[in-house]
Amino acid sequence: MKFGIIQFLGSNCEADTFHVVHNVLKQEAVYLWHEETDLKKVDCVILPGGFSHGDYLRAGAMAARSPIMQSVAAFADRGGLVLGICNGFQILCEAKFLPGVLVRNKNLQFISEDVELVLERTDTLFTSLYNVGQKIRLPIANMEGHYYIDDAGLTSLKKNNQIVLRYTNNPNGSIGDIAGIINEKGNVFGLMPHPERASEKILGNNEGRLIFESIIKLCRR
Amino acid sequence: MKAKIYITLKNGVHDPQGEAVLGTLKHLGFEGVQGVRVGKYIELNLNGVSKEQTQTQVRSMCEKLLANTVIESYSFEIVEQ
Amino acid sequence: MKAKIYITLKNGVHDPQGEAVLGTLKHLGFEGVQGVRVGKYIELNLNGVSKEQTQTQVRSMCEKLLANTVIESYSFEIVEQ
Amino acid sequence: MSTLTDQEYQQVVQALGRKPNEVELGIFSVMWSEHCCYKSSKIYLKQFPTKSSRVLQGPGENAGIIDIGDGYAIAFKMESHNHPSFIEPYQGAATGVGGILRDIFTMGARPIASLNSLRFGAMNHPRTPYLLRGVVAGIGGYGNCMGIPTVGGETTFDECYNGNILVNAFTLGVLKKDKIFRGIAKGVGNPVILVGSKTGRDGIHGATMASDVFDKESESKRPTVQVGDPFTEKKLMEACLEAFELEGAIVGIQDMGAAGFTCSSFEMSAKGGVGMELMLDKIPLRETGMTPYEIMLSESQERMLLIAQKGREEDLRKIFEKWELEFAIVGEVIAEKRVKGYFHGELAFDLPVEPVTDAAPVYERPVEVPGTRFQVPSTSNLESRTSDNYNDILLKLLSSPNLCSKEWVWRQYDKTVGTNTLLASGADAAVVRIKENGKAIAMSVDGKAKDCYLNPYLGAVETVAEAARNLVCVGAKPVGVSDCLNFGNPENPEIMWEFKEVCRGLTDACKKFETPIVGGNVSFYNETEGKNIYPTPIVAMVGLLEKGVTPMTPWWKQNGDIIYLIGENNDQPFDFEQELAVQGLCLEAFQKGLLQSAHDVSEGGLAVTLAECCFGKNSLGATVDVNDGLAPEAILFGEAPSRIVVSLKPENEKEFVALVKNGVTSPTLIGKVGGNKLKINDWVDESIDKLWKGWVTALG
Ligand SMILES: Nc1ncnc2c1ncn2[C@@H]1O[C@H](COP(=O)(O)OP(=O)(O)O)[C@@H](O)[C@H]1O
Ligand SMILES: [Mg+2]
Repeated sequence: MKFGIIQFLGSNCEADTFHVVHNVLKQEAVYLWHEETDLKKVDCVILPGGFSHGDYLRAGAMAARSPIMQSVAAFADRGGLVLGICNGFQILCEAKFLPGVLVRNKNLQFISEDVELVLERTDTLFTSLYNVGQKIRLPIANMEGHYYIDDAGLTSLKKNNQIVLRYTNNPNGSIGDIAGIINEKGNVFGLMPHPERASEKILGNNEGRLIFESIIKLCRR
Repeated sequence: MKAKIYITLKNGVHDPQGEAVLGTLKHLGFEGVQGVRVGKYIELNLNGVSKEQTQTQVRSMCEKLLANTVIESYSFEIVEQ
Repeated sequence: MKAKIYITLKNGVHDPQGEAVLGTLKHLGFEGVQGVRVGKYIELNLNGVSKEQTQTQVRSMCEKLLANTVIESYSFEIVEQ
Repeated sequence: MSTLTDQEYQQVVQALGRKPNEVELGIFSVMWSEHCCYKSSKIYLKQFPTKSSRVLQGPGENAGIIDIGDGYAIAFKMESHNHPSFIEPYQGAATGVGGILRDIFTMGARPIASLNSLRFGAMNHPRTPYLLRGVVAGIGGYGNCMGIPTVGGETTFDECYNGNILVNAFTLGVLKKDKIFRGIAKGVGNPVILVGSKTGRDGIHGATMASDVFDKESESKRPTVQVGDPFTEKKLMEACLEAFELEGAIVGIQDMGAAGFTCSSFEMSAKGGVGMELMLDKIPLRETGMTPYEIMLSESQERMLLIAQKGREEDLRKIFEKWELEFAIVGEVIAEKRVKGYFHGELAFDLPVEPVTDAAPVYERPVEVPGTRFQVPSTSNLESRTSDNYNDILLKLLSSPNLCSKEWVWRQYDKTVGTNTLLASGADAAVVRIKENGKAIAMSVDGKAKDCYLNPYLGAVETVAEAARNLVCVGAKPVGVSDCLNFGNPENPEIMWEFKEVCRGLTDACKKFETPIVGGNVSFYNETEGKNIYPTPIVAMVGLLEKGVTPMTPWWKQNGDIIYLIGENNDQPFDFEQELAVQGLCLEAFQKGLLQSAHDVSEGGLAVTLAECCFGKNSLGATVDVNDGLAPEAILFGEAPSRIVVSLKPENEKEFVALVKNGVTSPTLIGKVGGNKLKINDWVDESIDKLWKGWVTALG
């Protein structure tokens, strides 16, 4: 299976993500430069964490307007898998691949800690190896992790069953305790926690690894 | 030419920064403050030809990048220099 | 009463945000933009008695909290509602 | 503006054989400032041990470098950013982090971890909360954005810092040992290239400000505050690291920190025994109307000066432009040992290199032993007992600003980016793995200012000992040191005496611990309105863990484990042999796999240490019995050095005890892990939950 990891200016988790899919999970991985439009025939595009364009103006705003995002849009339209982690999730919202927006944490501070999450859905392409209701711990590290959507939007997210991950102990004010959502079609997933930082035993936690393995399993079939 | 752009959160959108500022202002003894909303103020220098053309341009910049219209509204003025 | 407060970086103070926004605007094809400065726009609702009194109050809020006067300047208007 | 003394000015005139013009005088002023030329400290820093079989680069470069085997090395350094952080805490701290990161990646290393050491005024001083919030947010703001984890540090409060906080930032990076880059200019005709940000008016006179005391007039002398731009620095870092891969393209490189273009151009020329011809008009400027003086002295951040191999300019340009950075060829290397600057076709300055750099003044300033400072109460005759409710005293200590949990601080630092963090804030030392060779690096920053004030020599020795002990507690072998020496006004003979004594202490201790000092920084003039800070040397020590070794943590692991104290509760002065024996025993026991936990006893004494051991995820308690004839206060709260609390499985006890050699130290069995309370003799008996709450909620 071939992963494409986008490098926006200011991304800083691309190497971590590359390390997990390539060195730990032994998959093919390539970097995709933000100004290119060729997705190099990858099976899954990952928008990594970081501070694209410094998160100046709004988190993810400037990266969402990068040339490569047009190719990613076409790829997603064709049903291609797109995973946005942290800043990647913010970019997916800014680019309107996913509804809502991520705003400043309620306490106005950067929050770096492990959080407990509950899996709301395991019938998605990204979470099939977990169990419904399973609780996992993953690190978060962000300033704008507070998910916001208006009432109508929230109702529709719920109706369409788009909420995949929730915080059990909301750290940042996210509406509906939302930590990760999927698009209606089910091929674009964004989450604030960092599964790539929790994919190796030596780091004290590998509960995030099943996200990548779910994707890989899918492609094997 | 100069554009002065004001970006504010839409009504109803929660503004944690504004709330924190309100809290601190009260704490500092400014009792009369009732509500605070924190937005952005952006100044652009442009070498536009006409005011109208510049207006169209600036609107397009706001729509495409400067504001996230899911939660923000914007307004602007163009000043000839 | 309502106060509209504009907070900008002082002249000469580097504005990385403005520079980054400028870069992206150019990438998006807005060639005419020459300079961008990003500041804050704060709206306050106050139940002030007189305009003068409110003015004094708002100035004091800017000095004490709203602006970081080491690197920022501010200006404001009071609008009676 | 010149900060040269009359005598220094005469020296300049003599060296040049004429009066300097305004730009030249500006150049001399910054290059001969304390901050840049170390004129008051040089003679003492010379004594430091700087070599070992592992040292690849000692002091004198942007960072020190130590060999970690398998063809890899680590580069690390600590720097102060005290004065700017006091003026504008967020930007001051942020640009401090930016500066130290540049120091590491100019050497060719990729930064993988940062730490910081912070000193604020008294908690109840009106400016303290503002400064604390700003500094912490600034450190996080810069490091988080760069994607370099901040994995440890220290934060303490004392009224001596009310008018002069300390912000010391440390970064460590990894590089191939045969790919070290240095700040050197070589090769006549090679182009001099400025990359990164544009040059603005920010920070002019920053270096001279750092060499001046604060007073009421400082306000007006303030240089334009530098605003950090971590986004540009991130791009600059990636571009430099990519450029280093172009075989032979970069001859030398140096970051532009204090004294900006002046410092980098003169220092690089001096190191290479060459000169430079600079075209100041070619420098990309942020503002219009800048003069040669302003251009040469600007401290605009996120810039680098590099010397390329002639012919490779376009290869390099491609990389920097891909990362959307400025790339300007601003001059070339010349054989004549002079730096010349042209502006609008005219010669703006023309100075011989040597007088500006190597001939900078060196002073042996007068020293004077101060009279009695305050007396430390001896633990054997404690009289002023205010309460014998030790539960309350312990709780009070645990929730005091200096001993409480600093989680409020490190929650704001990204600790896990990079996927290398094995141990972050909360443990005795931070540990990151080196993906390249499977080993791991432990790091600790420590300062003991009060001890240094009371006895600068011993205080410095104990600072080094504590740093080493922290590393040993996580299972690492100490291999090197970087330091930041924060002192008051060196023109005050008592301060100079403190400095001299501290340097003597650091020298002796680093020799004993075999941890060469490979880099560091001196910050003098930490004086506000006549009040000097305590002498505050901060030691950043780095240690090595072998392949595949999991670091030790301070927390109890399992009910029924037994607790040993290595070292003694006593009121004896510090003793090197005892310290080395304690550390040696702990490390050996760890390496043999005998330990479940290890935690050093430092501020707050044994009771605080034991409580901290209970604050692991599983909040296990302990029952402890200590009978060594001392008063309860001395046993519970005494701060005798050279002690480590360890826990082990009962079945390992025999082997552990058998490790003791030559009787310098014999560990004492003091208790057992279990329950949800901490009990010490019949003095302390309190629930872990209550102690933990007091400890964890005190700050923030
Ligand atoms: N400014 C800071 N940044 C990051 N971590 C910090 C900071 N201040 C304190 N810490 C962390 O809090 C813990 C306790 O600090 P400290 O009491 O100074 O440790 P020790 O006494 O073992 O040297 C350490 O793990 C340290 O890394
Ligand atoms: Mg310790």
